[in-house]
Formats: sequence, C-alpha cells, structure tokens
Amino acid sequence: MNWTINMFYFFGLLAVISALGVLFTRNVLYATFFLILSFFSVASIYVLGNASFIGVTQLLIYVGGILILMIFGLMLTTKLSGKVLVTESHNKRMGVILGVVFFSVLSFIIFSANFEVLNKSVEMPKKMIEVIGVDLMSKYLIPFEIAAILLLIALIGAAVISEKRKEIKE
Amino acid sequence: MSTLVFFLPFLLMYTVFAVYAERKISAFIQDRYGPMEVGKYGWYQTVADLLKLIQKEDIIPKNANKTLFMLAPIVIFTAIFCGFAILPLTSSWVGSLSQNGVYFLIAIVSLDVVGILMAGWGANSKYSLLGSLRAVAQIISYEIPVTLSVLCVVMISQSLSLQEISYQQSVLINVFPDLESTKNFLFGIKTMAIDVTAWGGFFTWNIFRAPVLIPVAVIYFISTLAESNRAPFDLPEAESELVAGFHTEYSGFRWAIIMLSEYGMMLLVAILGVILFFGSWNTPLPNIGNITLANWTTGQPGTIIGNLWSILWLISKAMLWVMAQMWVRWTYPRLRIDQLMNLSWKYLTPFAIFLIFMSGLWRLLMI
Amino acid sequence: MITVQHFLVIGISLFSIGLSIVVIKKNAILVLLGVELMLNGANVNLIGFSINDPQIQGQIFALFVIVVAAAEAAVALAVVVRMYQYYATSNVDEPNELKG
Amino acid sequence: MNSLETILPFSLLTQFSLVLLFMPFFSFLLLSFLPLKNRNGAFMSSFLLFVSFVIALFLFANSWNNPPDHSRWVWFEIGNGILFTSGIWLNNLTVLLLLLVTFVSFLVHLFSMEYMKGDKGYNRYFSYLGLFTFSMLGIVLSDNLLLMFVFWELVGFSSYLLIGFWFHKEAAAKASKKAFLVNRIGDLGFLIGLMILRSKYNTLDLETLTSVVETSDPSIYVAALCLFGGVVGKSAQFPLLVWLPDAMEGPTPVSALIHAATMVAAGVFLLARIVPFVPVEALHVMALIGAITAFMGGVAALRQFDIKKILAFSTISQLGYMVIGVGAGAYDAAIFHLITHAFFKACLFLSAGAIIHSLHQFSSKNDVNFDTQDIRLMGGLRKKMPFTFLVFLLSSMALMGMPLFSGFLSKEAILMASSTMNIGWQLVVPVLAFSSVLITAFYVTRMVVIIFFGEFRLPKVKVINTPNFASVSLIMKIPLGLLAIGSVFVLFSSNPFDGSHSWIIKGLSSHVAIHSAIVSYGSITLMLVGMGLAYAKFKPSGVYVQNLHKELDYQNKWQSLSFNNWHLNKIYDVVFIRQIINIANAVKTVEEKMIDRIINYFAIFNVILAKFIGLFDQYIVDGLVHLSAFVTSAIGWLSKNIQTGKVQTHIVWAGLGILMMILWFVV
Repeated sequence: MNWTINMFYFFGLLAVISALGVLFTRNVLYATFFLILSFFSVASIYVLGNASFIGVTQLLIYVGGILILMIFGLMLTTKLSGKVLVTESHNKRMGVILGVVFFSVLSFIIFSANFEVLNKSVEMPKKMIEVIGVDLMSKYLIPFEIAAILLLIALIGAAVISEKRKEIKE
Repeated sequence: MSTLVFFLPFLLMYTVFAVYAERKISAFIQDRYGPMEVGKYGWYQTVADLLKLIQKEDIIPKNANKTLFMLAPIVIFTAIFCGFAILPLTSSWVGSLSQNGVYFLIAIVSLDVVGILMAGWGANSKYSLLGSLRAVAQIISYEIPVTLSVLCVVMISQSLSLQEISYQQSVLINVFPDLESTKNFLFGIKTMAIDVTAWGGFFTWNIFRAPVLIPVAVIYFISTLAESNRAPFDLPEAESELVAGFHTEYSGFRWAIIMLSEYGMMLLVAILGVILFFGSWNTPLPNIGNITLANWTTGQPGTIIGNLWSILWLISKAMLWVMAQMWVRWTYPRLRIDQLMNLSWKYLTPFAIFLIFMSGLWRLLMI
Repeated sequence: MITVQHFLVIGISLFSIGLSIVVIKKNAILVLLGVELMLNGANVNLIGFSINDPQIQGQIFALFVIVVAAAEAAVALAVVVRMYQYYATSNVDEPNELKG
Repeated sequence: MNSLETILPFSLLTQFSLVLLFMPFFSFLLLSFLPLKNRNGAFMSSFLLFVSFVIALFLFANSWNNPPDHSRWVWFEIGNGILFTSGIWLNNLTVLLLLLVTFVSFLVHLFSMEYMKGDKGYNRYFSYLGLFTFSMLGIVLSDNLLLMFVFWELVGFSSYLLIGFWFHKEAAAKASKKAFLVNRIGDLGFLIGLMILRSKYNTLDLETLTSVVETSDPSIYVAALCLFGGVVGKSAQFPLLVWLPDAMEGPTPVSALIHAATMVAAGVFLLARIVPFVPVEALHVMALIGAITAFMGGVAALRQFDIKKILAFSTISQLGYMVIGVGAGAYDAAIFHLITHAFFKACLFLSAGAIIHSLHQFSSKNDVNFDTQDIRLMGGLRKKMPFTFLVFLLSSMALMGMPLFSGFLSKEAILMASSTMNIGWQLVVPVLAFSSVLITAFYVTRMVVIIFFGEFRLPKVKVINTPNFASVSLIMKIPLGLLAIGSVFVLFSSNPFDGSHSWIIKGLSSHVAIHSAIVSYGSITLMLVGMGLAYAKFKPSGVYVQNLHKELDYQNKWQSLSFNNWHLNKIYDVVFIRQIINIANAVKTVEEKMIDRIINYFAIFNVILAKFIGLFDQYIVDGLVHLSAFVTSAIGWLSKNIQTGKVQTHIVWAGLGILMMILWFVV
C-alpha cells in the first residue's frame, strides 16, 4: 500500500510537472512531448486507481492516437524552414490568473467537502473489464452506439473539412 | 520479472544472431554465401560489427535538436521493450499478469511512433523527417488491421489476458483458475462433439480451435511486417529514396539501439502472433491414446522442466516466425507509398472487419 | 491508501493548467492540447470517484469522454489544418473577422 | 337590440337583390381598374346592367302584390349593445323602383354608347354611371334610414362626378360644386331627422318605425320636416331648386338618368317610405312646398331658350307635383307620377340629346360654331328627324297631361288628391297645382312648335354648306322608342281617363282613390287653353317665330323673372352669400385686430419663456442626457474591450462566468 501511494505521488507529480512544462515551454514540439509524458503519467494514475482498462485506453487513444495526430497537425501547419518551432504567448496575466483562481477555488471546495462515504473501501469486482464490457453492451448500449455514430460523423467531417479546395485565400 | 531476467539478455543475444541469420538467409536466397570470414561460417561477424558500433563516435548533427535527437532511440526502445513486459513466457512465468494484456500490448507498441517522430524531427534533416512521417503514417495505418485481427482472437478466446489465451490453447486448460470446466472441441464446433481437451498439441491451438483465424493470422502477419517497418513495407527507410529514413543521422550506439528496437519489434510481434494463433508456449505434439506426448512435452506448470519446455516451444515458434519475416523481406519488392496505404485501408481493414464478424459467428458455434 | 481527494487534486491541477494553456498559447494546436489536458483533468476526477464504486460508472463515463475527445480532436485538427490553408497561419488570434 | 328588431334570415330574393345591387358596382370597379380599350367597357357595363334588369324583372314577378320580403342583419355595434342593423326590404314600392331604375339606367347606357362615342373619358363615364346606379339601387333596397342615408350621399357624390364629367369646362365644374353644396344643405336636415328618430325611437328601421311611431308626437313633426329637408335638396324643391338647371352642364344622357328618372325621384321615394309615420300637418307643409315648386318651375320654364333648361324647369315643376301628391295624402299617386314622369321625361331628355348630338355633328360637318342647345336656332326639325319628332311629341303629350297618355293618368290622380285640400290656406295648393297645368301646356307647346315646326332657322344666322342631317343611329333609337311606348296609357291603366284604376295605384295602397269628373274636365280644359294660347303666340307663320333667331334673352322684367328663375340665384347671392361674406370680413377684422395681437403678445411671452426653458434645457436636461450618454459610452468602451474577436479572450470570460456559477452554487 505504501508502495502504491508512493507510485501515485510520483506519477501525479510527473503529470502535473509535465503539464506545467507544456505551459511554460515555448517550443511547440517540446510541449507536445511534455503532454505525452503527462498523459502517460495520467494513464499510470488510472491504473493505480483500479482502472487499468481506462489507463490502457488512455495510452492507446491519447498517446498513440490524438497526440500523434497533433504532432502531425503541427508539422502540417508550420513551415519547415529549419527554425526552432516556437509559439508566442499572449493574455499571460489573464491566463495565469484564471488558472490560479480556478485551482484555488476548486481546491478550496475539495478540501472543505466531506468524502467519507466515497473513501469507504468496498469490495470491487475481480474482472473489471468484464463489468465494463457487459455494462457497455447492456446498460450503456445507447450511449455506446451514439458514440460510435459520433465517431463516424467526426471521421467524415474531419475528412471533408480538411479537404483541399480550390478557393484558397492568398 | 521475466522481462528483465529473460527478455533483456535474450533480446541482445537474439539480435546478434538475428542479424547474422538475416545475412545468411538473404545470402541463401540470393544464392551466395554471406559472411564467411569471421569465425566458422562467419559466426562472429555480427559480434564484430557490434564491437565496431560501440566504439564509433556518437555523432550529433550541429543543427539537430539535441534533446529530442538523443532521447529518441531510448523512447523507441523503451516503448517496444515495454511490450515484452506482459508476454507470458511459460505456463507459470509471466511478466505481468494483466487482464488487459493484449490491449496494453497494442497500445504500448504504438508508442514507438513518438520516438520515431522525435528522431525524425530532432535530426533536422529532410530525409529523417520524411522518413519519420512515412513511418508514422504507415504504423498508424497498419495499427488498424493489427488491432482488428487481434480483436478476432479476442472474440474467439473471450479474454484480453495473454496468459489466459495461452492456457486456452493448452492441454493444461483446466489448470487455469477460470477455465476449470472449459472444454475444447475439434475446430471449436461443439455440435460435432469431438472433445479434444485431453488431446492437446496442435489440436488446441487457436488456428485449430477456430479455423476462421487462419486468414486472420495472415492479415496479422502482413500488418505486423508493416508495423515493424520490414520489407516489403520498409518505405520509411527506403535506401534509394531516403538514405535510411528516420535514422539517417544516427550513428554508433544510438543506431545500434534503433536496430535493436527494430529486431525487438520483430520478435515482439512474432511472439504475440505465436501466442495468439499458434498455441503460445504449448507443444505442437498431441496426446495419442496412452502416448501422452502433449503432457510429456509440456510438463507441469511451476516446475523447472515445465518452464524449460514452454520456453523452448515459444521461442522456437517465434524464431520460425522471424525467419518467415526475413524470408519475405528478401523475396518481395518494396511497395509504393500509395500501394502501401491502399493495401491497408482498402483490403486489409475491410477484410479484417469482415473476419471479426465471422469470428463472432464462429464463437457462436463454440458455445 | 489513495483517497478520492488525491485524484481530485491532480484533476484540478491538470484542469487549471489546461485552462491556462488554452488562454495563453497562440498556436491553435497548443490550444487544442490545452483542451485535451482539461479533459484529462476531468477524467482523472471521474476515475477518482469510481475507485470505490463496484459499478465503476466513473470509468465508463471516462471511456465516453475519451471517445468524444478523440472525435473532437479529429474535427478540431481538421479545422486547424483548414484554417492554415485559408489564412496561412495557425495562430488563433490572427483570424479575427468576428471582431466588431 | 330593440325587441322589435330581430335578425331576419336571408331569403333567396335577398340574395338575388344583392346580386342586382352589386352588378353595377362591379361595372364601376372593373371599368375603373381594368385598362379597357374601345367600347368593350361600355358593352360590359351595359351587359351587367342588363343582368341587373333581368334580376329586377324576376324580383318584380316574385314580389309584386306578394307579402313583403325583409332580410335584416346586424350592421355594427357601438359601445355596449347599441346595435345598428341593416337589411333589404322588398315590397311593391321597392321592386317597382328597382325595375324603373335598372330599366332606365340600362337604356341610358345603351344611348350613351353612341352619344359618348369619341369622348376621352368614355370608360370613366360608364364607370361613373355604374357607381351612380349602384347607389340609387342601394337607396331603393335599404330597409333603414341610416343605410339609405349612406347611399343617399353616394348618389350625391356620383351625381357630382357625372355633372362635372366635363370638368375642364368651368361651367360644368361650377355646376357640379353647386349641386353638391346645395344638396348638403338638405342632407343636413336629413341627418338631423335621423338623429331625432334614433334618439327618440332607438331604431332607424323603416318597418319598425312604421309600427312604433305615434304621429301625435310633436318631435316626429320636427323630424319629418327635417327629413323633408333632404327631399327638398335632392328633389330640387323650393327653396333649393337652384342647382338643377345648372346641372344641365353634364352629358345629356346623364340628365335623362339622374335629373329625370332616378336621383331627383329619390326624394319622392324617401317621402313614400316615411309617409306612414308622418303627421298630417307636416304633410300639408310638404304639399304647400310642392305646389310652390310646381308653379315656380313652370313659370321659370316659360322663357328659356336652352332646350335642356326647359326640360330641367319642367322636371322641377313635375317633382313639385309629386310632392303635392305625397302631401295631399296620395303617395301612391305621387309614385305613379314618378314612374310615368320617369319614362316621358327620360324620353324627352334623350330626344333632346339626340337633337343636340345631331346638331353637334352638323356643326362639325359644316365647320360652324353655334349653341347646339338653343331652340332659337332650331325649327323645322320635324322633317329632318322624323323619329325623334315622333317620340318627342308622344312624351310631350304625356308631360302636358293629354288624355290617352300616361301623364294624364298620374297627374289626374295627384290633382284629385290636391283637390281634397280645400280648407283655409290649404286652398293655395290646388290653385297653384291647377294653374301649373295651364303653364305646363303652354311651355311644352312652345317648345315643340319652336323646335319641330316652321323652318330651320340656323341658316339665317350662319352660312351652311351641306344642309343635311345625319340620321339618328339605331342604338339611340331603341331607348327612345322604348321610353316613348312608356308614355302611352295602356301600360298603366285600362281606362285612359281614370288613373285610379291603374295597377300601380292599386298595388301601392289599399284605399280606394276618389275620382271626380270635374277635376278631369277642368284640367283638360286648362291644358287645352294653355296649348291654344301657346300656339296662338308661337305659330310657325307668326311674326314672333319669324324673328325668333334675333330674340334677346329677355326684354322686360317679367321675362327676366322667368328667364332668371325668379331671380333666386341673385336673391340667394344677396341674402345669404353677401351677408356671409360680410360676416366673414367682420370676423376677419376682429381676428386681425384683436385675436392676432393677443396671440402675438402671447407668442412674445412664449419666446421669452422659451429662452429660459432653453437655458434650462441646455445645461440641466441636456447635461443629464450627456451625462448618461457619457456613462453609456464609457461602459460601451469598457465592454468593447471584451469583444476582441479573439477566441481566447472569450474563453477567459466564459471561464470567469463558470467560476461565478461555481461560487454561486457551491460555496
């Protein structure tokens, strides 16, 4: 148990620090790799939170899918001129204030709330993945199907939107 | 622990000999000798090469992004080596008894794309960048048929756990905690009522339990060739076009690690393929009446003899798979990039989806 | 013992950082990254809430969030690519035709 | 709603009468708004009128001597429950008049088709005719006084349009204005009468009024006289008879339609409608007015040289007869006279129109300019226009009251009725009525002899190259012939000497009309005397007629009196118009000298006040406005910065909003 909580702290810190890295680095590519690290840590946190399936899904979809896509997008939307890819920042004051205020308000709420009931240890199902599978195919069938349709629509939509058209503004 | 204790040293050894094997096989296919000078039949050629590589200077291009450039081989190797962590080596020796083994494997393997991108971008070379983009596009595209073919197996075996999948193909099926009363039938067709549970051997391998998996195995084989950037899908490192693709700028030890990763990838997909389709660590020999060949050549789980048999069968089957990969490499010409994508999206993926459907139907025959 | 609060703190940290990224960064891709980070923060919360739930509703919810995030990322990226084609920039503050 | 005024259902006859009513209205609308070429509009208009006429025939066949058919519905409501109804009342009187109006109107349409040929406002003319016919039919059909008043005014308006049809002629424009204004004076009386009746009896429905009005009520006496005021205006009775002669400026077929057959008869029709509840004293007053009018009109007709003016004064005189008839208690006789008069007078007008038309063509053919209506320049037309002469003669006989003609029958009936008024001052009525017979005979004979006998006098004044008349076209002859047939007795009574046996009189009243041979013989004698005197004076070989083309308008004051219509125009000018102008001038002086000055001072005061208010406005009110504007613009400036058009700024504000919500709901 001690080992678990230590791992949790480690990955939690890693997630937050690499997220901060995304925030503070000016190099776009670094930011993306920081984010990969952060998501990787978050996946680990999921695993520690007894949600290994979600953890792996996180790895598969976020790290293996979305972020790779993002890096592709980056490479497609910047001119490859050998320069270091940097992004500028603006609204710095507002962004930081907003983040800090959000963080403080939400943490104030969290620490003032009572989580006793939620923290009571309960017998968890052995085969978590079976629960998820059965639930998805019974209880959550309609959301599942809707999500499928949503994905299809997004797929087609993304293809249509990014299609090259002739009337490109110079 | 199997990963560190067994696979790391094994991977190093295997790479050395795989490179040698590759040279020799290519030589045989091209009707020549291959390395012959260093040691008997050139046995030590690869070792000598390795020594040379370690001695070589670690060159980092001036305009490269140093961090990414240096980090990339490690990331690639880590991602692939992570995959070994959940492989069941024997009936009792398994890296991580994860319930989501296959799923994790697919996820973690795709991470090497990150490393490839880092390498390609970090080198700040056009060849590298184009190579890495090609690699990534290829790997992401071929992940789809790989995942779908794996999904076929998952539908047949109703599990994501690699060890459970292994046991299902074993004569020891009833030893596994959740499978005490499970029976295997010939071709998985229950109505035929030919109980092969006690036969073991190749009768209980997945391609025999559900023959629908044979085309799935073919798809898996083709797609994993592309996944590991092997010929005929080695466009990312097409010498004639891109010098050496994303690892053009690497040299010495880092280049060695990249090559190590590539061969590691080959081994990984080979072992996974063996586990999924060809009986995992199980013996191909069935029990024939009183001659319980299967039981003899499997041993009891947990015993040393059992572990040794398991390792033998698993590794030998994987080696055969790797040999097949090499065979293909030296036989077929390289595809064009559009043919590559066509193959994935227009043929393999739809066919794999169809096979998922067929697998579902087959599964209905099994219960 | 990992409690719900542990998850929540990490969740809100990620969320706040993501929000700051969304506001601060100029590059559209980075803004998207911020959004993804915020979604992850939310997901961490969901996982945290389901650690002691035998029905693991939080996990399933998180699954759906990830699915929707994937769809969102695909479409958003397509939009960014299109924007780059059209405006020849991927900075979100440059296409300001909505400005009154 | 008044308990007596229930809603009465729509009957089939009512629906037919509505169709009949709106046919001419459609004609008006179509001709006003469709760009019709040539004579299509006239044909269409005449056709619609013919449809109306056919329906009128149908209604007549169904309603004559049958129980009245009355439909009534709520028209509008004022305030809470004060209802006004409207409806259609078909009784003998109504259908008779419907038949007359549609028939005469149709014939006038036919006649006008030829008469107005080549006029610029051809379609406009027919659309006005449609409107007029519609209004007249409305008067006839409506079952209550208010609706009738509405149509009454419409009739006034459409006659204004028709009289002033050639508005580019100053005389026509003036005449139309005069007709309109003089009618207004009478209509004021009508309106007051309506108000009295409504306030007293709470209804204007004729059928209801007949049953509720008590004739002993003094207010009904006033109301009846007020309504009679309307009649005086519309039917050109004394003292409002000045407009009718001037109205002859309109096209001649119009005069035939509205100044002989329909509009001027509307007054008599109104009297016939209200007579059941009019007190006897009021009737006597009406009879007196009628007698005065008959006499004055007759006298005024004596010395006219304009053919249409003679007919106009004759019409006034005959209308006077009708009013005498109503006043003497024989409204049936009055209506009878109305009908017969409509026929022969319309015939006379149309014949006059034919003559004028022919002379007009003659003048343009010979390229000479002369007054085509002046009888001094006519003469001898008997040979040149034989058909016209024939119909003119027949109608003239009827007008004089020659036995065997329709006019004799109706005039006899009126004279019989007037002869019952023989007490005290009432004796004036029969005396004037009988003397008018002689006068009528005199001026009619004068007119016929001067126009048709002797020799054509125009060549004496002007040089004529081709002294040939164009013959009257068939389309003009048909109406003339039909109307002339209406002047013969057989249409109305089997007995040529006794009007009381006429089916019209029988159909209109139940009481048995008295018949006195003395009255008949007396009137015939008087007529013959008048004819003889006239012939003696105007015989074609006489000195007077030989020098007629050189005759002046008048030579002595008696002639002047007749020629100038008793100097009524001059009297009104002196008595009313001058006085009113004087009063107006006085008022103007007061206005200029006193009120304007007060207003000026007030204005100066106001200007001074305004200066102060202006200062107040500038610094305090405007200051407030500027302040608020400044505050608003400041807020706008502040909020403008929120709208940067940049996504991320919006996200900041959205985030702050969510934060607020979190604080609101959670903390």
